[in-house]
Amino acid sequence: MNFTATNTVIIQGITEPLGACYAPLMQAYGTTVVAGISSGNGGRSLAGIPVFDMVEQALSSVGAIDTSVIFSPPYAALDAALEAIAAGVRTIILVSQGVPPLDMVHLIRKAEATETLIVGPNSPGIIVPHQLLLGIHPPELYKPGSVGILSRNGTLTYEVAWSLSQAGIGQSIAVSIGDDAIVGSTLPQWLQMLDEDDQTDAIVLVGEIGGDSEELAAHYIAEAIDKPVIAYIAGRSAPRGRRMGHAGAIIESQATDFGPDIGTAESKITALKRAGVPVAERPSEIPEIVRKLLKHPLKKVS
Amino acid sequence: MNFTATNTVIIQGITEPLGACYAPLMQAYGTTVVAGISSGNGGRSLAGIPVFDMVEQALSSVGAIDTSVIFSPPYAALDAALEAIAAGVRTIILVSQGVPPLDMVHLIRKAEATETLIVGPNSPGIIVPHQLLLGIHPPELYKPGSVGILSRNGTLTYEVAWSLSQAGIGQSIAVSIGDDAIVGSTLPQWLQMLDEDDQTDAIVLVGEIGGDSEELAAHYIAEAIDKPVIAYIAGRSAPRGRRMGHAGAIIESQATDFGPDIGTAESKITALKRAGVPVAERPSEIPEIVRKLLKHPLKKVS
Amino acid sequence: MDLLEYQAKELFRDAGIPVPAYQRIDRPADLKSLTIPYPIAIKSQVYMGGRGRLGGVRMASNTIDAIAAAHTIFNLPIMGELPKVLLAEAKFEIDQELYLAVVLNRSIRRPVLLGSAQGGIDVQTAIAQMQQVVVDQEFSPFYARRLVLKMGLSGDLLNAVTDVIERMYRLFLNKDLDLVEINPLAVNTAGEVMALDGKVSANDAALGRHPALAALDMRSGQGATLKESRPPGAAWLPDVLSTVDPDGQIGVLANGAGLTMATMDLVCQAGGKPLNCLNIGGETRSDALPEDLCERLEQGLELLSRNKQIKVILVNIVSGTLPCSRVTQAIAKFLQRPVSIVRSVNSPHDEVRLSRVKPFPSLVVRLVGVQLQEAELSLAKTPAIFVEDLDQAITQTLSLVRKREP
Amino acid sequence: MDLLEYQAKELFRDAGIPVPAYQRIDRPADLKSLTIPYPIAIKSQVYMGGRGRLGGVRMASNTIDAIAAAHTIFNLPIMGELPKVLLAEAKFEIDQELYLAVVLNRSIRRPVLLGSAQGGIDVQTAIAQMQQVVVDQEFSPFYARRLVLKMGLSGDLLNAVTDVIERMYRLFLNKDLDLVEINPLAVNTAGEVMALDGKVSANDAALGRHPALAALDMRSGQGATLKESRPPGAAWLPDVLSTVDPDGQIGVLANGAGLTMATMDLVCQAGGKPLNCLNIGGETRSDALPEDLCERLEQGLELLSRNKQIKVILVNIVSGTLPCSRVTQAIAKFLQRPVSIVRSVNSPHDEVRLSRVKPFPSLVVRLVGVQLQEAELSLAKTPAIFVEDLDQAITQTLSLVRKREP
Repeated sequence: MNFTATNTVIIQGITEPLGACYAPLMQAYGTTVVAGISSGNGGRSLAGIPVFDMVEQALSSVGAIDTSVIFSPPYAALDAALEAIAAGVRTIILVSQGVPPLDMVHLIRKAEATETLIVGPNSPGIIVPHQLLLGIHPPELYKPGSVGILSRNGTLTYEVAWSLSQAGIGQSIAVSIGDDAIVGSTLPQWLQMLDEDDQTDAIVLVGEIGGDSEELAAHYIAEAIDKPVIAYIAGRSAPRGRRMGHAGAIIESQATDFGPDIGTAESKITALKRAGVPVAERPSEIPEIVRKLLKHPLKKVS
Repeated sequence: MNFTATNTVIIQGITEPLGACYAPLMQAYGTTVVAGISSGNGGRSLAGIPVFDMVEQALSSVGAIDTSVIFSPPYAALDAALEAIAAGVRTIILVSQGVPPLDMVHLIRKAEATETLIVGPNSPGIIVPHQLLLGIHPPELYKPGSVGILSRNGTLTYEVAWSLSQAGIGQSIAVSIGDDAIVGSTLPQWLQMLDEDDQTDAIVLVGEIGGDSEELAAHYIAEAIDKPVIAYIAGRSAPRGRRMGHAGAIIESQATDFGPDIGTAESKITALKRAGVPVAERPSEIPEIVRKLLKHPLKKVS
Repeated sequence: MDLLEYQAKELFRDAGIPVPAYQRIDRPADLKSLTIPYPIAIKSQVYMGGRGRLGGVRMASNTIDAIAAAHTIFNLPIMGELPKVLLAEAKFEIDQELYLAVVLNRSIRRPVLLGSAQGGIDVQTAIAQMQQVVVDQEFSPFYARRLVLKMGLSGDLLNAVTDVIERMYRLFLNKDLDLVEINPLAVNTAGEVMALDGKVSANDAALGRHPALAALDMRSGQGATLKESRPPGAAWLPDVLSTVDPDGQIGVLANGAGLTMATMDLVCQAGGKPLNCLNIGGETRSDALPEDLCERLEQGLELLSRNKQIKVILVNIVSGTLPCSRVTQAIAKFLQRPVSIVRSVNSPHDEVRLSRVKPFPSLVVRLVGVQLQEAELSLAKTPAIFVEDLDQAITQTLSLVRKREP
Repeated sequence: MDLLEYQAKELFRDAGIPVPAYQRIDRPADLKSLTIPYPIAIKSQVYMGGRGRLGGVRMASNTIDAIAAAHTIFNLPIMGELPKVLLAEAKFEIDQELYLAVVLNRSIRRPVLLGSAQGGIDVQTAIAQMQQVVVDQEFSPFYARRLVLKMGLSGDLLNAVTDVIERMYRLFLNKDLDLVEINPLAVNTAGEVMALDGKVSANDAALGRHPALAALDMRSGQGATLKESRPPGAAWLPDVLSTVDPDGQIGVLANGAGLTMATMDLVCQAGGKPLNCLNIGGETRSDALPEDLCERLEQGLELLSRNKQIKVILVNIVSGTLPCSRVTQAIAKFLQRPVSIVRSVNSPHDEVRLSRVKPFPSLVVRLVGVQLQEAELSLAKTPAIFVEDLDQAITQTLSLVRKREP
């Protein structure tokens, strides 16, 4: 992992309301924001950040770009990401929600072919406390340390970070892969990166019901992760109702390859426990478990 | 180059009239035709060649496949080629004419990404005399030897081969890149392959008016080819008339990046002569020039 | 967004997928001017499943029977849903029934093709024989062929079904669908195929770029287009409140789905009964500003406080950039609001007069963010109870509910 | 296949590219029921260029003037071409004129986007400022943006023109076009853009999968669709004979474009004058058999021998698989044919009675392939002259022409 303050970062969609709000905050946090991109607004500047019409113009003006944080409207996000990839950017944070899933399928194929890391969409992005903000995490809730937070959501991630910070446990990084149906990177991908990251001693996995991300993560933890992992799953009390059209029965059980129970909190918690991962009952329990594990790391049996 | 009788070859579109006619001829010439592909005809056989519905079925039945020769109808050719690429085939001969150009653009992008060699469309394919027939060259007109024939056309290629054979000059290989507007491989690509081919001592380039293939080839020969090259260009006496709509002037000169004269016989012959390539006035002159060059190869000055 | 069968068939027909001759029936009298030959099937157009079993499909061989059948079906609710429209459809002789679908698989993040050689009404048999092909690269018809071969078809039928799947996939791609399903794809003895029933679900996030598709929404009038046509940055809320426990007395309001669920879990774990949980939305809308949270918060409080059963509202806001004092200002503003006429969110066309009956629900407010002390101060003048710790907020909420129990 | 302007504009409109309000005018009286407001432009709908310079575009500000202008234009040939249809179009105020095109570049084997900030009637200025962007990977709008920036546009106009190019590209891709051109794309002082004139060329090879597009062929009635609807394997010939030298007395017939050109070159190099050269087609049609060559050969001979100016026909066939004896059988068969009524290839709707006047053209036949001796034998009974060597065949042809000169 190479998420440090030396990363050169551009902000695509910098003139969108969300982009215009967070660009100065990212910069103030120490992130090296070298350019903003907004078609039709080239030549202006925003909070001292020069704005270009296209990524490739920024490239020739500011040199190589490591990362793009995209605040573009959802239907423009795919094009923005492809433009960044064409300009050689290999890490892309998609903050915007509402990107059509088939646009994401297209982008994921392109990302695989070009070895590009995509985070999001519908994601607050990445924060490396006191170093780097790639997205919209509220910096005040984080403090530097050695716990990596990995999640699928936004404000619940902040909640967990805050409870760690209050307990004096700092974070090496926090990343949310995003809360849309199709996202650019997976929990296993990130587990591997955090496992290899020298700054991270333990991983807090913040999951929620729906999909099978946590089940896949549990499987991957059992197979390949050496560092201690602590999990929390939101949605234990959620009503089980599922939309059932006349195709429902077949599609629900077959298309997504879920058994009847996969996607529920029970399924996820069971899978995680089976993988040797302690699962916190409530957010406030997390710091305690982390502290215990960091003092006496469980030796994984493989 | 690895065009030998040990190549395993499939024929896609084997039940099309053209495919059904040439499949047995290819096999009779010694080509290792391991399977034919024709959707809806799986389980049958044609001239002893087992027919499968899909390439991947053949794969599991006959093992790895080096080459596919495609006789599929023009609108099915792209899918056939993509199917072959997905099954790991990395050399594809497209015989059929009439493949829509944008299908070829799609296929070329895919071929570049997968390092697949595409010959054609609208091409008689490749013949290695007395070893291998990948397409529809008439074997009777060829004899083994050390001259490589590289062309864009069909019957004129046979004519040149026949005049060489009659003069006692055999051929190492003959390949036509095809006569459609957009083809899968270029003259420079093949010049390089023939330059590196141990079996080839000299190259006969059979060109014709239209496009800028020969100009590009001439440029490439001057830059990178060490073996002697002899050229012949058909169409010196062709009327110069070009279709001129009201967009004509702009498109003709700009879109294709041609100067006003590029594409004519004069332009091609001038470019070739400037590259040190002797240009035969008529097909019957070719054997004589080849014989001279093979006896006293010109040393290229680079 | 789900489509009704006749809408799906219109898309199928435009995509070149064979469908029987059909006619949309808005009232029984429409059958007098039927242009398709008898016998016909008359089918209830509802979103719910199971209509065949429940009498929502009837055959008719003349106009009199057809009109009678239509009257019956128009008045027959399917799982509580009455049809607004029927479909009259020519009969097709069936030799074999196949199941076909194209659907997005969020786990492998690719579209998949599904097919079963045993389609039709018996879902279990269809599932038992279900085959799947993942479209891992750009689609080409060979993916469809791969599925049809796995289904065990051969010869001319292989090519005919491959062609249908190819068209289903193009439709799926061109219209940003979540699902295209044909069940059954009927095959007659001549080997001709026909899509007898079908289901199409459009992706809600993509509807804004398919206005023609969005206009097909029969459930909510203007429906999804309404949402898209809101001015950028305007506040928005989910259309439907999720009901957790019908006997509950607690309303939970939080920002973000994960946080809302976590808060709800804590209430339940402590023995509380949430009636409604409301997620007022996260912070990743490109056209929204952090300040918009305030408006959504006021709307959410309005919505929850409308239900007299709710005794206590627990507000849990983890604010990103917006100072907590701004959040509490919004709460204070809400608490000073006069009673007003608003549109119900559940049925946006009915006007509901709010009578803010006593006892107005108690408000427990838990916030995370900057300017927390200012926030606490600004709430001091209101009846709302400010708590900093989440677990304590839960305890406080439950004790308030107990206090207010009759 | 080229489209007329009004056909191109229909495609533009469907693709969401802004075009002025327009109406197709089939006869001057149509202008009485005009639905667009005056002033209007009335434009000759011809395939040839230069109509503006030649009076094929006129302005009119009322019905009387419009009808008069239409009468004039209907009777005004543009480079020899009379319009069958006119276009009446609303006026658009022009502040700036841009040139835009999407075209396939056969050299780099990719579509390219072309744009010039100086569009309009002055082609040289447009060319001088022409910018180009190669679409090397799958298209995405950023390619269009790249072009517009190179053209020097900025601000809102950048986005408006990018949007037009994106739509042009989707049209190009969806309809398998060779060319989509807008010239000018007019910009008014409010920054609105409008495609005032446009050109679309459809790719002939792909027309078979775009029946709606193929139906737009105004030049040849059924046109390209006719070719596609021929039964598989049926013989086919190019629709138009290429005329080389209008004073020539030689007809050249060969199989394959390269071989035909090479044969023609040899005739010319030897001082001969070919009137017509006919390529009866190569061997790479998937639906054709080698035997089909015979039928095409007979048709070709029929076609060439119809022209009384041709004294000698030189046949040069390099046969792939088909034995030469089969080729000579076809020639022999042709030579024994009775005079027949055939359709002219150049104007397929006129029936032409062939009177095979003496002297019937001499036939020099040169063949390459197997069974050459049998072939020579079978021709021995006919007036055709068989030659094995190509150079000798040329000599023979020229000496025959000289012999038959008056």
